[in-house]
Amino acid sequence: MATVLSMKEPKETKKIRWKDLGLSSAQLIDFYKRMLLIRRFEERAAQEYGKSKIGGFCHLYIGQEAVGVGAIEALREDDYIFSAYRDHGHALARGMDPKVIMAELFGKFTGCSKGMGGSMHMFDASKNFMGGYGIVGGHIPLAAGTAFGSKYLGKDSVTICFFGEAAANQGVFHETLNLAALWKLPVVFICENNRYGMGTAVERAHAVWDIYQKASAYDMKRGWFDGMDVIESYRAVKAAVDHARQSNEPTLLEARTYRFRGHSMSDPIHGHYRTKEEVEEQKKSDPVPRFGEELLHAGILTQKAVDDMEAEIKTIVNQAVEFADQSPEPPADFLRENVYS
Amino acid sequence: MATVLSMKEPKETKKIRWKDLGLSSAQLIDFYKRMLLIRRFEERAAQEYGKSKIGGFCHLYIGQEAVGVGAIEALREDDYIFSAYRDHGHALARGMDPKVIMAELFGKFTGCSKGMGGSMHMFDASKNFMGGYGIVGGHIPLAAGTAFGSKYLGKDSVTICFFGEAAANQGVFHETLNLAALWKLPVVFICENNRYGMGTAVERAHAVWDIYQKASAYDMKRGWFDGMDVIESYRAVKAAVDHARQSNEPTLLEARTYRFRGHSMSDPIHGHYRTKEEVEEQKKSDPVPRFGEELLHAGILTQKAVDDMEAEIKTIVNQAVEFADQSPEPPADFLRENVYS
Amino acid sequence: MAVVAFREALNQAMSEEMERDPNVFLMGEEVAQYQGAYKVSQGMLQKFGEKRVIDTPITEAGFAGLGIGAAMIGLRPIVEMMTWNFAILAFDQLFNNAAKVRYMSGGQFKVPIVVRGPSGAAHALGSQHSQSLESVLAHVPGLIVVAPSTPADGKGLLKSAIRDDNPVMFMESEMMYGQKGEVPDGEYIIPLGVGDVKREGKDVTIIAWSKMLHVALAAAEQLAKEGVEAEIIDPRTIRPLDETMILNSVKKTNRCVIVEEAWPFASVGKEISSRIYSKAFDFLDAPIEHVNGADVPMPYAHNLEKLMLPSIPRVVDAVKKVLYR
Amino acid sequence: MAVVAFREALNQAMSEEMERDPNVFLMGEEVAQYQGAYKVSQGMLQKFGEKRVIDTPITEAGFAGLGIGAAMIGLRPIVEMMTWNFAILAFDQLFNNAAKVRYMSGGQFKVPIVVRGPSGAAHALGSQHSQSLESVLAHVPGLIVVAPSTPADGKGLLKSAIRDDNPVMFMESEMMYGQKGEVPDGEYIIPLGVGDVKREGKDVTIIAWSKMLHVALAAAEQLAKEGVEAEIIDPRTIRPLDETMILNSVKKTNRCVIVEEAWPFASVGKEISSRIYSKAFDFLDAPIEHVNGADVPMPYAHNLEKLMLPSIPRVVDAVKKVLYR
Ligand SMILES: Cc1ncc(C[n+]2csc(CCOP(=O)(O)OP(=O)(O)O)c2C)c(N)n1
Ligand SMILES: Cc1ncc(C[n+]2csc(CCOP(=O)(O)OP(=O)(O)O)c2C)c(N)n1
Ligand SMILES: [Mg+2]
Ligand SMILES: [Mg+2]
Repeated sequence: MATVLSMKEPKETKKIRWKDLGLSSAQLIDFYKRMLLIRRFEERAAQEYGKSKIGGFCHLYIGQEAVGVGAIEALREDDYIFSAYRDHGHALARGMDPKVIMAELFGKFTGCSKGMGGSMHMFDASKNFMGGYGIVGGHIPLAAGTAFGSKYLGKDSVTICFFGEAAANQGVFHETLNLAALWKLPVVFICENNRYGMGTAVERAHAVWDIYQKASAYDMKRGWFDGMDVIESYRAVKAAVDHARQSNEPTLLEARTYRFRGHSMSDPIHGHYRTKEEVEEQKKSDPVPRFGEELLHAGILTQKAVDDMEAEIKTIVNQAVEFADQSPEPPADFLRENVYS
Repeated sequence: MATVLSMKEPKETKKIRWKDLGLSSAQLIDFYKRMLLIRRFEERAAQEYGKSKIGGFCHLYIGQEAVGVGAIEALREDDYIFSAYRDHGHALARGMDPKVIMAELFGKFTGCSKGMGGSMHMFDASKNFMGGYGIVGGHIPLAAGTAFGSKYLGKDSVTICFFGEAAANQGVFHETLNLAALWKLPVVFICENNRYGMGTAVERAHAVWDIYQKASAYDMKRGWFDGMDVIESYRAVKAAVDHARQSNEPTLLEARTYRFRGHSMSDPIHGHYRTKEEVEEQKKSDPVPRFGEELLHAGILTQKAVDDMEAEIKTIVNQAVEFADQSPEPPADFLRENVYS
Repeated sequence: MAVVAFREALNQAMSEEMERDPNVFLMGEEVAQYQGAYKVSQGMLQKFGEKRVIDTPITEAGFAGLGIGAAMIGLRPIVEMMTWNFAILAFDQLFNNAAKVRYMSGGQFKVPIVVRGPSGAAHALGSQHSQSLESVLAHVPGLIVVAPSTPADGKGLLKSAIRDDNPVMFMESEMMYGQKGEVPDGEYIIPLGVGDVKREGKDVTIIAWSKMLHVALAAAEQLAKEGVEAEIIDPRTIRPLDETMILNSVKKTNRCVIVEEAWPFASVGKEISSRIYSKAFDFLDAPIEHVNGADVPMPYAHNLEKLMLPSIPRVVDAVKKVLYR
Repeated sequence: MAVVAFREALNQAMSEEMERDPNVFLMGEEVAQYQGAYKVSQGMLQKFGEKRVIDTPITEAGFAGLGIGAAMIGLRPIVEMMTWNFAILAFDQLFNNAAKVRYMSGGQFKVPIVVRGPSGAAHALGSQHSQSLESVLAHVPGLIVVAPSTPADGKGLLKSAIRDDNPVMFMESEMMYGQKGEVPDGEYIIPLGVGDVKREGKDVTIIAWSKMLHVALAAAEQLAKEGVEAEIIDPRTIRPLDETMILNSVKKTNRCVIVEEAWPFASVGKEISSRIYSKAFDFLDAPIEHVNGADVPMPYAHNLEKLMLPSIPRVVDAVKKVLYR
């Protein structure tokens, strides 16, 4: 999108590319690599889930990689990130070790939450990765809390908070946006609108179609961007984050994206609520090959480099699985640790 | 206001009076009389509270009479009304017997809720007066529920729901507006913006000043009106109610009003949060004398009629107190009635 | 008698009641087009149409409150919570409106609503998705709480719940939806507040409900091999509690173990044990044993999750303890 | 020792801790400009400024959650709930975030938040404003629950609560804010989880906390006149519970009455009686008696409200019952 504050149509925004963003080739390649890592990691997670190595709910980020990568690349190390249950991609984008993420999925003591959180609850204090949360919308006020904390402590860290479009119906979203706008908190709310909350299409759950317009009720800056385009994601989030850092003002951003898989592993890719054709059509905008091709055409990536990258990532993911497999479960007495009351 | 849907400035709306509304002189007099009844009833309630005849919280409606009377006069008998804890005025406007309202305040078995509800929880099933509620915002979804029910049952009853402007920050307000707009429910949300939620001024709690604009997040019809003017109140609510009846579409209306007393009986009229001067200034727009004078000037009321009315109301209120005083408390075994589990 | 899965028994209950009474309708997340997150409402949209089988946005407080309002004017909503964990968001609506409107209106308005959905742990769902909150709900006067353990009980009790004029909190289990059992043909009703002896025995009373009933039954099988005959009683309705059945059994066996998935502090089990102690004080030959979920949030790791939950060996051990074996 | 009112003792605790630690701040409805709905925070805005004494909009879930997030990065928020009845709106934040973040993050993030406010009935506030919800909160592992009965305990415990790294739910009472008592001068701390014997006696143990402690004390006075010496113990912290103190007293007196304002079903009192029965089974000479709020929503009518609440005569009767008098 053109700027965080305007509300342009997607066609216009498409034309602007990375030139004006001061991104180096190395950074652009890194964007691509991170997206690819997420894609391959998630594909492997699906396989391991099939083998019952991973239990419970497992919500894959496939299709939405450009949102998380673009957004998180716009942050500093001391910024805070909150995610919901679809959090593997955000954790990987933040640079958390794929090993500890896979180990968490496997419920191992070496996992990023020591095996206590699982797929939906990845935490990494050392990276200000404030966690994944399972109650739809429930983490949104926490993000206002770290933003409040930064301001209180006189730091200029910004918080970003990811959530799905369905979460924007929850009451606490509304309460939090009001607080953030009223108190001028440095937080960027990133609504990943993948068009469905489980099996419910946006228009069947929301009285407005433009989710970002919900911020109008709080006089809050707002905008949307093409969430299938990592550059647009970076651009929009960077502008909002910079603005938050400078002025302490929050923004609501809507990332228009799509989930290629089912809602969670137990859910079919298409079914009662969307057609196979729709999913196939959407796959034409797959953010990973789309950006890869763009970099190829621009001469920033070569096919050889891509192949090497695939091989490297394959190794990384293999090693992650191996690590997870070989790691121990938490010891029995850890059951009663970390709850003091 | 000019129409429910436009957002004109107060000055413009002032010029339009009752001529175009098809109100008879008798109706106009009735508007006045009801406002006066509420005023005198509330003044007396304050006195009785002082004598400890009334316990607990007691939130007076003094200053806001024009909102309740105008709004409720716009309804049919089969329409539904929800109120919050500042509910005596709404109950009186609905034509509930002052006797049963006073008896409820006194905690007597003859009260409209059999003495079980008290000041904050007045109910009258026979008048579709669906109750007063004490959790700020908590009753708002119930109003969507009766509206849903009317539609489900194929009836054309409309529901109106009163709440304070502070309630519009609560999450459930947002959830309900979305549901009402999405499902096209015949409900009119009437936010009585008396500028304070307890001791907190609107601008200290709300990121937007125009409360009615919160409906923009749900693409809902909306508007504001001068809540110190019973005709404007009637006009705005009538338009919204008629619209809801015909099209099943909800509206959010903001009534701009003022509370002349403290938040509740235990709260001073002015103090840390507002000045005596401010209150005195606001009293210049007192809706009761203001409308009375207008009717006098228009020759619809005479001074004699007003004096008679005052006398009549005095008797009514006296009788209400007498009735309440002489009524019995609920019998001891009523403690365990009406809770079956 | 047909053998049907638990979800199908619940579906029958809802469908039959909807056929019987046009004022009954079903509302919740994914109940309609998606056919139910756990397929309890499968086929109901097709049968009853959009007017009566309604998908909601993810706004638990909003649609629970909407259901309460609708119930106040005579509709009989069934509100599905995708799980009871999410219903916490609607607790204000349940505690302050559903449970109190009838009382504080002096009896003028009733709230015949059923709020239902799965409760407790499924498998590896972690801390926020694995809670058994029946004691929290049962603490509140005005609410009825039901937690059936078999398809037949599920059907019979859900039908009663839908017909009841009070708000009924109906707690199912993801892990039991596929479980099959015989369900009597035709109209089948079980009154609220009446428990059931699921296994007769003379040596010890084991009290359990919902998923834990099956843990108790399995433990009883094992104990039988060791010559211990456990009587297993299922209150089915948590509130009001069938105290008579409980006391009768304990007076017969003189020993008691209570198995519940919930956390131990101020749990339903403690309510039950406290009542037994006070009303059958002289009949007890040993202190009552409680087998509960561990007093911690649910861990994700498989090994710890297993440790957290009541298990057959833990129940067997508890029985042996009350038998001083 | 100075004699101060309860609200002043709480104010001292907060003010002293705010002076000690710049990361402590107070947030809630009307705490700042209005000086507190019940004047507990009187003067604090003037003393600490707008940055640290913060008025919130009426959005309990929102600001509770905001406090939790702030606590995760090292702040120590005190969140005032105007009353605990309104905190139900924030239960999802308290149950699912405050209580679980530490556990599900494997210990990486702590949530040192205090949520405090008045609980229980005041006078004629009706059904929605008169609830004692400590058993609901104490059911949830991860939360600490405190309910002091005297100004000194209030101060000492609140200071501990603010320093504790766990979320502490601190339950006060509108009716006690004006009550005066001696509070030791200087730094005064009472550890969480340690109860207190408020009156020594040998004939019967009465367990009570918060407002009910005073009902128990008054009943003991009356009983003393009849030659019955009641020992009155106040757990002060509900969770973790000072079981040792409770058991020691009951082992001495062999008789026990538990007085609580809350509804009876699955209450804290039932937790306590169930523990006493199971751990001091052989010491009890009579079944434990419970005196609770009646199992109904709070009625408005004055006469019924009085009937609903535990009273001195009801406690006296219960004591006589356990003494078989
Ligand atoms: C309060 C609550 N209600 C329901 C659920 C069950 N649930 C989990 S994810 C989900 C859909 C959320 O959709 P959205 O916010 O759009 O995020 P997406 O899954 O598309 O990323 C639902 C209904 C939940 N976890 N929490
Ligand atoms: C959920 C909840 N939080 C706090 C309160 C305490 N309280 C009662 S009324 C009130 C102010 C509400 O203001 P507003 O909605 O503007 O209505 P008004 O009193 O001005 O009519 C507050 C804070 C409550 N009753 N419920
Ligand atoms: Mg979505
Ligand atoms: Mg107001």
